[in-house]
Amino acid sequence: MPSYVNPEKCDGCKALDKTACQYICPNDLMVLDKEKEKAYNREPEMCWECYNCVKICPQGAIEVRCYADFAPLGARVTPLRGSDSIMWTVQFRNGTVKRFKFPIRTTPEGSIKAHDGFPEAKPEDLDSELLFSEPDTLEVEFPVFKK
Amino acid sequence: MPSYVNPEKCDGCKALDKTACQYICPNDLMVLDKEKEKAYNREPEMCWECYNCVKICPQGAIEVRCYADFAPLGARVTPLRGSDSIMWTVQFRNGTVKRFKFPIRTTPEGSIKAHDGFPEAKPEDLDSELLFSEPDTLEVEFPVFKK
Amino acid sequence: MPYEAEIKEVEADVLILGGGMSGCGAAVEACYWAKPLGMKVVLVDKAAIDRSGAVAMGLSAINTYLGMSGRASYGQWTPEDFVKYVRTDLMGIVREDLVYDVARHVDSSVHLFEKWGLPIWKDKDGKYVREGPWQVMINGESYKVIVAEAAKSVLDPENIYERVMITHLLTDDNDPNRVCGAVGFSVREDKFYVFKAKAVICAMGGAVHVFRPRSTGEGLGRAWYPPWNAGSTYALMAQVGAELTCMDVRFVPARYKDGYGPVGAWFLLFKCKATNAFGEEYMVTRKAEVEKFQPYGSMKPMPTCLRNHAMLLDMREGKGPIYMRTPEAIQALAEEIPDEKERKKKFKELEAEAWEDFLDMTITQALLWASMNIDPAVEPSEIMPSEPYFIGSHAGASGAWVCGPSDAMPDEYKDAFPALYNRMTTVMGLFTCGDGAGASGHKFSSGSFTEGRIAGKAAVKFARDHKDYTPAVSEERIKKLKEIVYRPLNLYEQYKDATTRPEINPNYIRPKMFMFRLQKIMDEYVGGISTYYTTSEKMIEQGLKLLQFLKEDSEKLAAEDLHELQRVWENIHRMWVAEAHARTILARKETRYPGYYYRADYPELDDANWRKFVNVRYNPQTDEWEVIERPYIQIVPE
Amino acid sequence: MPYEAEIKEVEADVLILGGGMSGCGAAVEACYWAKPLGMKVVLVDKAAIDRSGAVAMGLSAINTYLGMSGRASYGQWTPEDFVKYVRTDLMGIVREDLVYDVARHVDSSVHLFEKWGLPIWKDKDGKYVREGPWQVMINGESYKVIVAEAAKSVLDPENIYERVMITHLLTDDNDPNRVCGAVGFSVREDKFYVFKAKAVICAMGGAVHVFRPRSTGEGLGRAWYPPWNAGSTYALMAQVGAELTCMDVRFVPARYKDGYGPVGAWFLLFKCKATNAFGEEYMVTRKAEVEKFQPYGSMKPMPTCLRNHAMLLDMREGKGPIYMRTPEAIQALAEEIPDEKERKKKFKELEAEAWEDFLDMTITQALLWASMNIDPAVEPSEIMPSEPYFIGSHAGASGAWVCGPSDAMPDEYKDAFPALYNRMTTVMGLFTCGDGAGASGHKFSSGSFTEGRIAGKAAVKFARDHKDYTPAVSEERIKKLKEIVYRPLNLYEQYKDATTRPEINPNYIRPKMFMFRLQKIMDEYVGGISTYYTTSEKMIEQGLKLLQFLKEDSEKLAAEDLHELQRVWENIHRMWVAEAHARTILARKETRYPGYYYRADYPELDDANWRKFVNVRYNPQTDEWEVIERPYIQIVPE
Ligand SMILES: Cc1cc2c(cc1C)N(S(=O)(=O)O)[C@@H]1C(=O)NC(=O)N=C1N2C[C@H](O)[C@H](O)[C@H](O)COP(=O)(O)OP(=O)(O)OC[C@H]1O[C@@H](n2cnc3c(N)ncnc32)[C@H](O)[C@@H]1O
Ligand SMILES: Cc1cc2c(cc1C)N(S(=O)(=O)O)[C@@H]1C(=O)NC(=O)N=C1N2C[C@H](O)[C@H](O)[C@H](O)COP(=O)(O)OP(=O)(O)OC[C@H]1O[C@@H](n2cnc3c(N)ncnc32)[C@H](O)[C@@H]1O
Ligand SMILES: Nc1ncnc2c1ncn2[C@@H]1O[C@H](COP(=O)(O)O)[C@@H](O)[C@H]1O
Ligand SMILES: Nc1ncnc2c1ncn2[C@@H]1O[C@H](COP(=O)(O)O)[C@@H](O)[C@H]1O
Ligand SMILES: Nc1ncnc2c1ncn2[C@@H]1O[C@H](COP(=O)(O)O)[C@@H](O)[C@H]1O
Ligand code: SF4
Ligand code: SF4
Ligand code: SF4
Ligand code: SF4
Ligand code: NA
Repeated sequence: MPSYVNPEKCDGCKALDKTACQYICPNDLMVLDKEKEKAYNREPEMCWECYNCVKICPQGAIEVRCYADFAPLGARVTPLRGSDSIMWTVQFRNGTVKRFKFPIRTTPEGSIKAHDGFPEAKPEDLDSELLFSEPDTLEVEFPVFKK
Repeated sequence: MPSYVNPEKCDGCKALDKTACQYICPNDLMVLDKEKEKAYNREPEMCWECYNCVKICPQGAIEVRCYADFAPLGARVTPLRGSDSIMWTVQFRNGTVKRFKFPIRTTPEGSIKAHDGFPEAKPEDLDSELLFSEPDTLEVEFPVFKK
Repeated sequence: MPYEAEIKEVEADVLILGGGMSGCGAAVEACYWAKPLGMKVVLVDKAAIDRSGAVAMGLSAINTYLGMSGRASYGQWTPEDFVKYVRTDLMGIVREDLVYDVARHVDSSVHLFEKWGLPIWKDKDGKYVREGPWQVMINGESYKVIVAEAAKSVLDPENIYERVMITHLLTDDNDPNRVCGAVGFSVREDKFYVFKAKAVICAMGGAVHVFRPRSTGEGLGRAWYPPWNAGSTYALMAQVGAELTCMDVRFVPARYKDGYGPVGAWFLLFKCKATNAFGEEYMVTRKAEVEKFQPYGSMKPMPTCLRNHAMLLDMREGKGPIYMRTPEAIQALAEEIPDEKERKKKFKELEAEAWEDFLDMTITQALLWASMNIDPAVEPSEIMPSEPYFIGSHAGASGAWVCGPSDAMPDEYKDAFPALYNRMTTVMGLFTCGDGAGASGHKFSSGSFTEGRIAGKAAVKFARDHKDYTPAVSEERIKKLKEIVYRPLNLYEQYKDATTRPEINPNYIRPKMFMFRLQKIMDEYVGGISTYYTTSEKMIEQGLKLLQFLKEDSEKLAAEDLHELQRVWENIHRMWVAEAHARTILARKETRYPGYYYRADYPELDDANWRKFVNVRYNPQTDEWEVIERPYIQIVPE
Repeated sequence: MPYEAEIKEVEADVLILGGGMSGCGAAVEACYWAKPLGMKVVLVDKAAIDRSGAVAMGLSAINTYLGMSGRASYGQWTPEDFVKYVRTDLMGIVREDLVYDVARHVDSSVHLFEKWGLPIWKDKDGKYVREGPWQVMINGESYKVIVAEAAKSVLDPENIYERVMITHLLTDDNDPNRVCGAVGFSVREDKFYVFKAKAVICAMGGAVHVFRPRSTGEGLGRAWYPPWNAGSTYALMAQVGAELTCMDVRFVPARYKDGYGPVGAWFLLFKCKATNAFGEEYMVTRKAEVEKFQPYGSMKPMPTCLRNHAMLLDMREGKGPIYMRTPEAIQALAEEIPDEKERKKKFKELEAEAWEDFLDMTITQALLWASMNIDPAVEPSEIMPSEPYFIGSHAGASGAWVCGPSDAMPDEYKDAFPALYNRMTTVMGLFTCGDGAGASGHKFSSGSFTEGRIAGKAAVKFARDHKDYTPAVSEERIKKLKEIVYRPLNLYEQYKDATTRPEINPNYIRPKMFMFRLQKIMDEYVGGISTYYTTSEKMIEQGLKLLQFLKEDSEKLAAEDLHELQRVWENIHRMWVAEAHARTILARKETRYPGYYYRADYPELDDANWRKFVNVRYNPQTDEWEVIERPYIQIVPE
C-alpha cells in the first residue's frame, strides 16, 4: 500500500502554512487533517509510491508499504536523502537487510544558475537554429541539414 | 450505481430495533446512521442490485442507479410490490417509459404450512429412498434404479 | 483489551448450515422426519433466509423439471434421460448415481412449490410452459420468499439463527474425521456461536469473487453469481479433510455483457441466435473446431463449455462483439401469427416476457437496457463469457465427493466413505447438497432443494443411528477458535493508530485488498479472463507460490467492525477454494472443458487417460494436499 | 450558492504550460532569448516542478545521447544515425526532420545537465558509461530537482504558478485558429486563472489511465507512467482544432510485472536474456513470425513493438510466465572477471547497480523484490507488457503535428501550418514539445528537454514577430469558461444531500467511476490488455458508441473539493485522448505496430498503402472529427 504517516512523528510541519508533504506530492495526495494536525494520504490508490513525500518530510514520519493488492506484506524500503547522496535500507519480508548509497548531485543545492558562464543572447541570433549555449555545449560544429 | 436512500423519505424505520433494509439485505450492506437516523449503503461496490431493500422499504425511500462504472446515467427501474403481484416502471435514459405487471405468488403471505396435507412421518420410512410427500407429489411410481 | 463476545452454545441433532435453496429443502425434509423422533433441527444463515443465497432476487425459470407425469407442455422424461443430458453437458464425467437420484425426486419438489404458491406459467391446456426441454417458466420474483416460508413453517423459530456467519466446522476431539458442529459469529451482536450436532449439513452455496470480475469499480459486486456466496461450503469441508471433486469444473456462464442477464430464455424460449460482429453464427462456423473434442463435440445439446468455446474462438480472433440477435428472434416469433391484431398482442406479450426474464432475476440487466436506450425488439445486445465461478448445481460441478443412494451408487465408490449415508461426505457426520455436492451439475434451484431434502432425510437417519453420540469439543479448542475468529478485530484495534489513516497500515491487510490480491493471482495465473481462461503447469505453479504468501498474510487480516469481519472470513474461504481449484486444475493434464479453461500445455481432451474424477483432499493433520483419482463409472447406458 | 473564485488575469509574452522535462527546457531557453527583448515568460504547473511529471521520482539513465564529440565510452553517432534508429523502431513512419532536429541538439542539453550537477557514470577513462548504444547511465535520483532548479534560476519567481491545473486553452475571439492563452484553477485557493499570451507552449506530458491498468485495487496508481499525467497536452490541443498525429502509436512497455521496473538496463547494460517459462528465448524462437512484418522485422535493433509481439506470441499460447533471467546475467558478468576477489567486488557492484536502477526511478519494484524475497542474483523475475499509454517521447509517437526546423522540414509539410515556426502546431501561436510533439519518438528525458528548448526559442521568435498582437477574449467567454470549470463543485453542492451517501447519487457521476468507465470501454473495445491488445472496426465502433454516452455524462461530473475537481478535469482530458486514439486506430486499416495493438480485421502490415501518417483533427466549429492522411517523407537515406 502507498505512503502512510506515523502520527507519533508527524508534527503537521508545525502547522505552518504549507506542509512539506503537501507541497511536494506530484499527485496532490498528502493533506493535513486540520483538527488532528497530522498529515494523511487522501487517495492511496492514486499514489505512485514515488517516495517524494517520504524524502521531504522533516520528521521522517512517512513510510511506504507496497500496494496491498499485489505485494506480500512485510518489506520496507527506507531512504535517507542527504545533500549529495542518498542511503537506502531495503528490508525483505524474510528479514534480510541490504543497504545502498548513491550520489544524487555534484553541486550544492540552490547553486544552479542556468545561463551562467554563457554570453547574453544576441537578438539577431533568434532567427538561427542554434540554441542557447550552442555550439559550445555541443562540442562539435552545429550540424545543418543538407537537403 | 447501487442502492441509495432518499433522506427525505427514510424515517430510519422509526428508530425501531431493526430497520427493514438492514434486515433484508443479503450482503449486510444497509445500515442505519444512528445520529442522522437514516439508512445508507455502506459498501456500494458489493451491492448486487437485487432490489430487496428497495422492495421492502416501507417508505419507498430506496432506489437504485445502475453501476456507474459501466452504465450510462439517467435510467430508473422502480418496483411496486404488492401481495400477489409486482409492478415495474422502467424509465429509459432517453425518457421512454415502460410498465410491466407480473404475478408473484398465488397464496396469501404467511399461509404456507409445508407439511400440511400430508400424513405424519412414519419412523420406519426413514430407511426408504422416498422423500416426504412422495410418491404422491411425484404423480408417478417412484423410480428405483435397476443395476 | 481484546474484543469480548459471549459464547452461545447451541445443541441440535441435525445442524443445517445455510438456508438457501438446498438448506431450505433440507429443513423441510429433516423436520418432517425429526418430528416423530423428537429430534431438534437447527438452521443457521448469515443472512435473512427470506432473501438469501443465489435466489435472493428471484428466478425466472425452474431449470430442472422432468415432467414424469406429463404435466409439461412437452417432454415427459425419465431419470435416465436426465443422466444422459447431464453427462453430455459435463463432458462425460458425472456421478450418474447422484444425478439419477436428483432426477427421480425433482418433480415432487416442483409440485410442492406450486402448491405453496409459486406461479408456474401454464399453456392453454393448463400444462407447464417449457422454456427448453428441461426447464419450466415461472413468475419467480418471490421464489425464495415462498421456499423460505415453507422452511420456516416447520422449523421452530428458536432454531433459526440468522445473521450468523459460519467460519469453521467442528471436529470431534476423539475423532478428527468426525464432524460434530460448527462455529460462527453474529454479525449483529457480540455473540460467538458454538453449534454442536450429531449430523451437519453444509449448504452455503458456491463461490464468486475468487477470480477477478470484468468490472472492478463500483460494478465489482455485479457478477452473475451473488457476491455473498463466498465458497464457505467448499472451504469448510476442505479444512476438515473432506475430499473434494471436480474443483476444476468451474462455471463460466455466457451472459449479457456487464448486466449479466441470463441467456437461457433467449436461446430456448425465444429461439434467439447469437452471432459475431459480422453476423456469423459461431455455433455453425466453429462446428469443425468444436468437434475436435470428441465424442462430446458432436453431441446434442452441445455441452455448455463447448458453446463458450465456439464463442471464444471468435472473440480471440477479434471477431467480437458477440451479439444476441434479439430483434430477429422477436420478429420471427411475432411473424408466426398471421393475424395482425393478434400479432401485435403477441408482440406485447413477448416484450413483457423478455423484460420479466431480467426483472425476475437480474434487474441490473433491465436497468442497463434502459441506460443504453436498448429496445430488444430493435437493437441486439452483447453477450460474453463471464469470470469463473464455483457452483455445483448449474453447468459446473465443484463440490464434495459424496455418497449416493443405496440403489444406484456403484460399489467401487463405497470405500471412500466411513459409513454409507446418502450425500454424506468422506467425513463422518458431514453432509452436503446443492452447490456443495460435486460431480452432479444441472440440479439448479429445484434440484438443489431436492438434494437438500435427500441430505436432510439422510442426516436424520444418521442422527437416529448415532443417538448416543455426544460431540466432544474441549473448551480450550473453542476458546482458541474464538480467538482466531475475532483476531482481525483485535489486530485492527491494536494497530489502527499506528498510521493516520486506517486504510493504509503496514501491520495488517484489510479484506478488500486481500480479495483483490487473490483475484489478481487467480486471474493472471489460473486461467481468468485476462488470459482468455488459459493456464498451464508453469502458470499454476507460480500462482500457487503467490497463494502461499497470501495464505501467510491471511493471519494479518484486520477488521474494523463485525461487518468487515464477515468480509474477512468470506475471503479466507475464497482463498481455500482458490487453492483447491488450482491444485485440481494442475493435476488434470488435459483440456476437458474448453470454454471453461484451457491447459495450454495439454490442449486436447484425452478420454483414454483422463475420463476420471480428479479429487483433492487437504489433510488437516499434515497440512498437505493430496490428489486422489477416482474412476468414472457409467451406470446409465448411452 | 454557486462556488465563488476570484479571477486572476496574468499576461505574458510566452506562456509555458507544464514544467516537466520539456517545460523546463522551454523555460531555460525562452528566458535566455526573452531577456534582451524585455519579454515575459510565465510557467504554470499543477504540481511543484521540483518533483513533477514523469521524472518526479528520478531516472536511472539518459536514453538519448549521441556523443557527437566522443565523450561516451562508445558510440559517436551523427543525427542521421539517430534518425535511422528511430525510424526503424517506429516501424518506418517518423517525422525525420523533427527527429534529426532533436538529435543535433541533444548533446548540448546533456552537457548542461552535467554542468548543473547531475552525476553521470564515468568509466575509468572518464567517459560516460553507456547503457546501450544511445543511452548513458546516471545517478538520477535528483534529475528533476536539478532541471527544475535550472529553470527556476532564470524564471522570475512571480512568473511561476504551481498547483494551477490547466483545463482549457484560449483562442482569440477574432480568430478561432489562434491560441492566445489558457485557463485553469488553483488546487489550493479559490482562484481562477486566466493566462493571456502571444505564444503558448503546451508541455503537459503524456497520458495514463486511459486504458484499464493491470492492478485495479490499491495498486491502480502503480502504472508505469505516473498517474498525474492525464493527457492534458493532447486534449487541450485537440479541443482548439490542432491536428494530432500518430495517436494510434500508443506505448506498451514491457516491464517487470506489477512493480513496473524498467527493463532497459537489464537488456542493454546487464545483457540479460528474457525467456518463456520453458527457458525458450522468444526473440529467437519467434524470429520467423516477427519477420513477417517486413522490412522492419529483420532490422536491428528490433523495433520495440515487435519485441513485445514476440513475447505476446508466447503469452497468448500460454507459454508464460515470461522471465527476465537475472541470475544468469549477473553470473555471466561476474565470470568475466578471472580474479576471485575482484569478481566478488564486481558482484557487489552489479548488485548495487541492479537495485539502483529501480531505486532511482521505480522504487515499487525494489519494494516488490523485497516483499517477495527476490534476490535477482538467485531468482529470475517476471516481465510482461503493460497497459497502453500515450507518450510522444519514448517508443511511442502520439502528439501534435508540428512544424519542423527551417533546414530539414520537407516542403510538402508546410501547407499544414498557418506560419512556419519550429514546433508550432497547425494552430497559430500554439507550440508543443516532449510528449506533446508527435511522430518523433525516442526523445526521452534529454530529447524532451531539448525539444522544449527548440520550442521555447521559436515561441520567443513568434512573440517578437507578433509584438503588436493583443489577445482578444471577451469577459463573457471567461465567465462561461469559469462556470464550466467549476460546474462539478456546484453540481455536487446542489445534489449531495439528495441521498444519504454522497458516493451514490443518480444526479451526478464522480471522477473515479467515470475513469473506471472510460478504462473499461477502452480496455474491452479498443485493444487493451483483456483482449491481448486486439481490436477491429466493429469493436472500435461499439467503443465509440459507448464513449458518446460517456461524453454526454461528462457534463454530470461532480467534485467535492478542489482536489476532486482536479480529478474531474484530468478525466475529461483522458476522455479526449481516448477518442482521438479510437478514431485514429479505426482509420489505419493495417497492423503496423503488432505488440502495441492488433487490428484483427487487418492483421498485416501494408507498406504499399499505409506507410503514411494518419492524423485526426477535431473541428471546434462543427464538433466533428476528421481524418487527415499525410505522406511519410524520407529525408535520411537508408
Ligand atoms: C445466481 C443464479 C443462480 C441461478 C440462476 C440465476 C442466477 C443469477 N438461474 S439461471 O439464470 O442460471 O438460469 C437459475 C434459474 O433460472 N433457474 C434455476 O432453477 N436455477 C437457477 N440458478 C441456480 C440456483 O439458484 C442454484 O442452483 C441454487 O440456489 C443452489 O442452492 P444452494 O446450494 O442451496 O445455494 P444458495 O445460494 O441458494 O444458498 C446458500 C445459502 O448459504 C448462506 N451462506 C453462505 N455462506 C454462509 C456462511 N459462511 N455462514 C452462514 N450462511 C452462509 C447464504 O446466505 C445462502 O442462504
Ligand atoms: C514515466 C517514465 C519515463 C521515463 C522513464 C521511466 C519512467 C517511469 N525512463 S525508462 O524507464 O523508460 O527508461 C527513462 C529513462 O530512464 N531515461 C530517459 O531519458 N527518459 C525516460 N523516461 C521518459 C521521460 O521521462 C520523458 O521523456 C520526459 O519526462 C517527457 O517530458 P515532458 O513531455 O515534458 O513530460 P513531463 O512528464 O516531464 O512533464 C509534464 C508536466 O506537465 C504537468 N502537467 C500535466 N498536466 C497538467 C495540467 N493540466 N496543468 C498544469 N500542469 C500539468 C506535470 O505536472 C508535469 O510537470
Ligand atoms: N444454447 C443453449 N442450448 C441448450 N440449453 C441451453 C442453452 N442456453 C442455456 N441453456 C440451458 O437453459 C437453462 C438456463 O440457462 P442460463 O440462462 O444460461 O443459465 C440451463 O438449463 C441451461 O443449460
Ligand atoms: N531489448 C532491447 N533492445 C534494444 N534497446 C532496448 C531494449 N530494451 C530497452 N531498450 C532501450 O533502452 C532504453 C530504456 O528502455 P526501457 O527501460 O525499456 O524504457 C530505451 O532507449 C529502449 O529503447
Ligand atoms: N520549418 C520552419 N520552421 C521555422 N521557420 C521556417 C520553417 N520553414 C521556413 N521557415 C522560415 O519561414 C520563412 C519563409 O520560408 P520559405 O517557406 O522557405 O520561403 C523564412 O524566414 C524561413 O526561415
Ligand atoms: S511533511 Fe512530515 S511532518 Fe510535515 S505534515 Fe507531512 S508527514 Fe507531517
Ligand atoms: S509517494 Fe509520491 S505519489 Fe504517493 S503520496 Fe508520496 S509524494 Fe504522493
Ligand atoms: S427500510 Fe426504508 S425507511 Fe427503513 S431505514 Fe431503510 S431506507 Fe429508511
Ligand atoms: S440492492 Fe440488494 S445487495 Fe444492494 S443494498 Fe439492496 S438488498 Fe443489499
Ligand atoms: Na419469469
